[in-house]
Amino acid sequence: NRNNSSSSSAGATTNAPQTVSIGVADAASPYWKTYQDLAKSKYNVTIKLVNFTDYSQPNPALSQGQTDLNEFQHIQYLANYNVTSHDDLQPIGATAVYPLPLYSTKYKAASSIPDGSAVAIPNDAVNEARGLLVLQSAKLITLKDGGNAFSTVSDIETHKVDVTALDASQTAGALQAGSVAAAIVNQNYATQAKLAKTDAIFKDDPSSASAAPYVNVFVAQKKDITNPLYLKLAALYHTASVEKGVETQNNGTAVFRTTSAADLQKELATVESQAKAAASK
Amino acid sequence: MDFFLSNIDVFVTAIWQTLFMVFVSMVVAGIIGLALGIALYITRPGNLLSNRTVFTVLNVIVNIIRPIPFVIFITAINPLTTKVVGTTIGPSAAAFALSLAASFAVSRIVEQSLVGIEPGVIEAARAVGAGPWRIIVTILIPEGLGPLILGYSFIFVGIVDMSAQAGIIGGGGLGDFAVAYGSQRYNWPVVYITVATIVVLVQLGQFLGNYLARKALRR
Amino acid sequence: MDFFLSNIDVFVTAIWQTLFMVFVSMVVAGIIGLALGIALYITRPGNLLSNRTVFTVLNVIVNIIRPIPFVIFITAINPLTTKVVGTTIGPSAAAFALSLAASFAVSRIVEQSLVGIEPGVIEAARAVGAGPWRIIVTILIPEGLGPLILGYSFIFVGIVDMSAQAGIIGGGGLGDFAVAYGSQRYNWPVVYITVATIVVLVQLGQFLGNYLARKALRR
Amino acid sequence: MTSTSTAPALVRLEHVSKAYDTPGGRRVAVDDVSLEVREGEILGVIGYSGAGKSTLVRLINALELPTGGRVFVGKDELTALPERRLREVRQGIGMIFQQFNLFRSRTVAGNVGYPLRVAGLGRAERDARVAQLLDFVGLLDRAYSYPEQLSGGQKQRVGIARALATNPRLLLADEATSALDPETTADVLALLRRVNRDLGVTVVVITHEMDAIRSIADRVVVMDQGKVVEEGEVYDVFSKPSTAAAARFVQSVLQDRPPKETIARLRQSHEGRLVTIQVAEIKGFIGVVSGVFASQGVDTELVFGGISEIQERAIGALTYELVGDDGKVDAALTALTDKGITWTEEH
Amino acid sequence: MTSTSTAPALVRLEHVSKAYDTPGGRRVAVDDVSLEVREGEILGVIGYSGAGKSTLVRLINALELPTGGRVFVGKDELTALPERRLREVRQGIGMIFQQFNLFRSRTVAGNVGYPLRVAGLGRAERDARVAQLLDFVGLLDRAYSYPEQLSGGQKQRVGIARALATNPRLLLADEATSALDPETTADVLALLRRVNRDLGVTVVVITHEMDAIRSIADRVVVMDQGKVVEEGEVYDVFSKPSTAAAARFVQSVLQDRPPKETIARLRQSHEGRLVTIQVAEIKGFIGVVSGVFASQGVDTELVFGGISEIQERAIGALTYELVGDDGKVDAALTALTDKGITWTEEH
Ligand SMILES: Nc1ncnc2c1ncn2[C@@H]1O[C@H](COP(=O)(O)OP(=O)(O)OP(=O)(O)O)[C@@H](O)[C@H]1O
Ligand SMILES: Nc1ncnc2c1ncn2[C@@H]1O[C@H](COP(=O)(O)OP(=O)(O)OP(=O)(O)O)[C@@H](O)[C@H]1O
Ligand SMILES: [Mg+2]
Ligand SMILES: [Mg+2]
Repeated sequence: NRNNSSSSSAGATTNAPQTVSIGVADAASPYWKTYQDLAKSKYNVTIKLVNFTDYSQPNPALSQGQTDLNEFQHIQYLANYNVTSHDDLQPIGATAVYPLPLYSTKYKAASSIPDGSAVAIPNDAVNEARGLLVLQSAKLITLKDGGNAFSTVSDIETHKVDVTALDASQTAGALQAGSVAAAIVNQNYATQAKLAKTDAIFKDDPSSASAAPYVNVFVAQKKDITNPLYLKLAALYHTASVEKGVETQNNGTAVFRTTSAADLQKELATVESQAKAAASK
Repeated sequence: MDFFLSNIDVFVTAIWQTLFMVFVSMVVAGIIGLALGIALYITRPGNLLSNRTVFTVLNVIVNIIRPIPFVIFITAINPLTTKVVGTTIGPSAAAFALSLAASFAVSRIVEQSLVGIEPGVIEAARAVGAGPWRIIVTILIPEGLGPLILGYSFIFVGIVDMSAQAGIIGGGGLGDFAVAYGSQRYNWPVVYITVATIVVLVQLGQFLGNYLARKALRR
Repeated sequence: MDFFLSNIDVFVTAIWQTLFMVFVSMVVAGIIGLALGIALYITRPGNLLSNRTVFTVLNVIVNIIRPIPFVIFITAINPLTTKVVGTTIGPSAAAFALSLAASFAVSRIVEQSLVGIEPGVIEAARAVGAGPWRIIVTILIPEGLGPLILGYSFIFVGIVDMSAQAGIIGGGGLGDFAVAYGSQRYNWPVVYITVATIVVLVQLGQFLGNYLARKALRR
Repeated sequence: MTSTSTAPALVRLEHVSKAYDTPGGRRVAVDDVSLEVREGEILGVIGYSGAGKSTLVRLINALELPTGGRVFVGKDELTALPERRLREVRQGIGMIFQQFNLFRSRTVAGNVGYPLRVAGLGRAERDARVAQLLDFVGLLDRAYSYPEQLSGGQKQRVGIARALATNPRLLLADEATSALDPETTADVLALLRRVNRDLGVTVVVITHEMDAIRSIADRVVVMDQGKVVEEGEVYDVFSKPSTAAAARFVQSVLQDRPPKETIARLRQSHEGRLVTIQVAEIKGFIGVVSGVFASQGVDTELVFGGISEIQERAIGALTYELVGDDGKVDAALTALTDKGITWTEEH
Repeated sequence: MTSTSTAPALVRLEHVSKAYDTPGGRRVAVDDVSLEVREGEILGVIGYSGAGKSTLVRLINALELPTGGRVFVGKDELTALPERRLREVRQGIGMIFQQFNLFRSRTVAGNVGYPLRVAGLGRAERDARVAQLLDFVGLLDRAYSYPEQLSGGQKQRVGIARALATNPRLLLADEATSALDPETTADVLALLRRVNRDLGVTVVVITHEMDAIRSIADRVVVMDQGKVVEEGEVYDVFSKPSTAAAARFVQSVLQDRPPKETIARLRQSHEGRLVTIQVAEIKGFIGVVSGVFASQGVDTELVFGGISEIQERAIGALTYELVGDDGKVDAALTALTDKGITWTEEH
């Protein structure tokens, strides 16, 4: 793997066969197949996907050069990682922003959810704070100091509903089993759980500026931010066939972003300084 | 550290959740697993109520359920969980899932503990006219008590370990806390403190187990 | 179903990954766990090389490591994994982590299997001048073989189950496949097929174990 | 005692066989045995190691099911009863195991009290009975010891107390005194005799200690290679064993015949002919014998042998040195034979 | 045999004690025992159940460490040796366990071959020796059976073969024949005698079968409540036991004194006085006795008793019915006493 990594960074100019490994958390999504085929035919690059079920793993693996790139997180998560682990991974390409909707099969609006009902949110660091912010916008809870990208359930100040954090893949199931009145469901799970689009009763606005930290990105080691092959591979994501796959996956809710690498890196720096400030508070 | 302190209430709750889940599972799985394990043991060919059919069926059932990954198991039993607990999320639901899953593991441990019992003592009990039920309660369990207690200590640790996966369905607990507030946030002090707490909990359990086993084995 | 068929190559790879991880872990953990379990057994107060200090130290170590949630354990041993396997991700790294984690579980199972051995036979071996090492190899293991084999079958299932968590570090395998391609996608046919495959694998292992145990116990 | 000879059978075995399938082939432990144990008798079972004695008694309480034949206890055909009926039958049968089979998880008192619990006795009654039994076997002070803290003989005594606990009507004693010193053995045998006489308990004793048979059994069964080769009143079997196996057993207990080496040694200090005379039930037997020799002018000296009692009848053999003219000695011996007295000359 | 009386000690116990701590308090199993086992002798150990016999022999091969005192085997002080040196010593000691302690995971052949493996013998040699031993104990056809497929006596024979396997120089036999029929017992005892005589193996036999002591032991030690209460040449202990415990043991084997019930019965058929005369080592003993009575005109009839041999010397007691004038009888008895003959009148 280490060898692959160095050879790929060196030989970006030629069409000699190469292997690039990408750490992901959703290797099962069909669009990755499309992506792999494309990389092969266009650049003669074999994409090796390394699927991690735990978010804590892909960044260290990338940092140690065990993968060449990864694509599973948004800037917000990356910033948190860099700060807490004293690392310096960098985004090299944007993919999309996924709205994080609140679903309910029983109630038509957030306001009609009865007091004291149970609401599920994802429990992983990537989605928990964001889910809480969504609930706050929906006026179901308020967070200490208005909340931030690092809020946890213990930062809930007042609440109209009882919030339970579950594995991201379980919130849809909990909703369908009737265990909760409403649930924050990541779009990919919502699609797979066949939740109706109309059941999304509230979501944050993916196109707003406040959504900037939630742009998902391809991430590389700092030394690779100019690697042309990696940049090409990041761009490859926005091929129509891949985007179509992603849309199917997310029921058409993904908002694609093509923010430049430099802008992404700037955004990262901003969020990182916020994170440092939050941590030292 | 600050982060840990600011979440100390969650941590305390997590301790209670773990204690709750582990306690419930130990009791429920302890009983169901004991029954199932004894059934496996006595129906084993050549034993007290040897019955190849029942043995094979039980054996296959245990073998089907045990290897199902816990994440999937939890989801698969959702309908049952709803019926029994009323909800599929939270510590109670997690305790239910844990109890069921652990029952099958316990059954194997029980079976294994009983297998070493000298057939002669069972014969002595049969000779005085004791029925299978009485033999189970008054002979099998006491005679296998040493290994049984060590086996339950083993399962205790296993359940604590499994309870770390309770977070999947919002069961909380220390394991989930260590992951959600610790490793996923790359916050190692939280991980250390939490793991240390788990370890202390387990040590207490295991020491109790060892102590009881020593009493039972009288050495 | 189409989805499954289109990912059949991943599925086949997953089978191999599981077989690889389980095989490696069974061998490695089997050996390390056996050694550790025997050490626990013989140093237990009153036994062959009874030594309270060594026993307590081993006991505490095992108790510290066993309850660490696997997610955290995997991360914590990363430096070691890098040294030994050269990488911290993928099936080899997962197999390494599994092997280590399982070793501690195996040690308890081994200890528990040996505890039931009649002290008289160990005495008979001592009486002919056999040393501790020889007694371990020629008496303890053969005399405890029945429970040991059942214990290893138990651990086999446990390792298969644990290997489902290999996905944490990109280790793949059937468990990960069932979750990533199945339950997380609410694709139940994939879950069924995969779990069925796991079950078949486990049944084969357990049947082998039962068969061997029956041979060892002669009943 | 003779009353038992006409008593109805409490246990009846009809063509019973028990074979074990082993990797090395089928091994017949009990081979077509038909046998009765009469109500109220003490039946001794003897035979070489591996003859099938333990297997035989295990068939009587159905711990083992025969591979052929039928077993009756009282009116019940065990071989036709379902397991739960068997349990009732077993409650009326006490068993002392050759290997003791004590419950390791129970104290001495717990072991002895177990059959009482199974029989449903209340705590107080149980404790009283246990104390009484432990007192009898001399282990009252060990009531709270565990089996592994006992000596071999102590374990055996616990097994005895346990078997007697419920006052069974049939007692199967498999080598019940093998680990006991002579005095304790005598006590246990006396107890068996007593429960037999006073409570009418039928007893089957397996033993290789012929002394035990001699002192308490009414009838004896000799087993060899799974078969019953001889069966009869103890006195008859002892005085006139009809099979080689029985003869050797009898010899071991009476020890009235000098072994070869003894004869060789006797020869060195005694010049006369050495003749062993079997003790017969003749009034004034020794007087008769002495008279015969005296009338022929043969000098006698008793050099070996003994007289003891079986079922209250004298039995034994005496070895005499006969000094005198060869013709006279022969004449005297012929005279003995005429009187129905058996003798053998030691060469 | 007498040569052993001056032979050096192979085993020496100096004020050895062994106590067990039990929840019920400290229990002294062996209590300040000082004892020697001489090179080349057969030492019998007798005593009641629980007297401490098994514990004593377990101290000799250091399976148990004494709580007080010192144990020597040869030149080695076991109580001061490290475990690995103990192992070497143990290789020279064979032990037959009271409870057999067979390896359940090994076949009969595997059990017997185990000490040979430990001793480092090669496969071929081992197989040959195992076959030879199994042949001796009559279990050649059971070589591939497992312990649980054997009868009690068969198990014991496996234990015997295992203990003899390595031709140890010291053999500790804890109730080695308790589960054996008389013939097998005799064979085993003869074998012990043979290894003792031919190979110079020193043997310690614990047994409650006094017959075994009588037929093979040179010296005997009597234990009672953890203490050695009597020790001496077998003939001496048998003919003049000095403690009550020893006397009861001796009685059990010689059975030359009629028990009370027998006397009661004898009274019914015999009108004369009943006197038991102890056999003494007097040339023509019986002749002397007869002569005394004849000279007083007292008629005698032998009614009970026996003469047997211990260490090649006659021993026993004879019960006579004495018919005649009371004065004459008394005179005759006084005459016997004068000649150093011991007698007791049965009342
Ligand atoms: N582990 C133990 N704990 C407590 N007491 C014990 C232990 N082992 C033996 N004893 C006691 O020590 C005494 C001596 O036991 P030992 O086995 O030496 O007797 P023994 O003379 O061999 O008797 P037996 O003829 O019945 O075999 C007995 O009273 C026994 O109960
Ligand atoms: N489970 C078994 N499998 C195979 N053979 C067996 C089994 N149990 C007993 N036997 C054999 O059956 C025969 C009779 O055994 P049993 O125990 O009845 O003998 P026994 O007369 O009681 O001998 P002992 O006096 O030595 O106790 C023996 O040869 C024994 O080896
Ligand atoms: Mg037997
Ligand atoms: Mg003993």
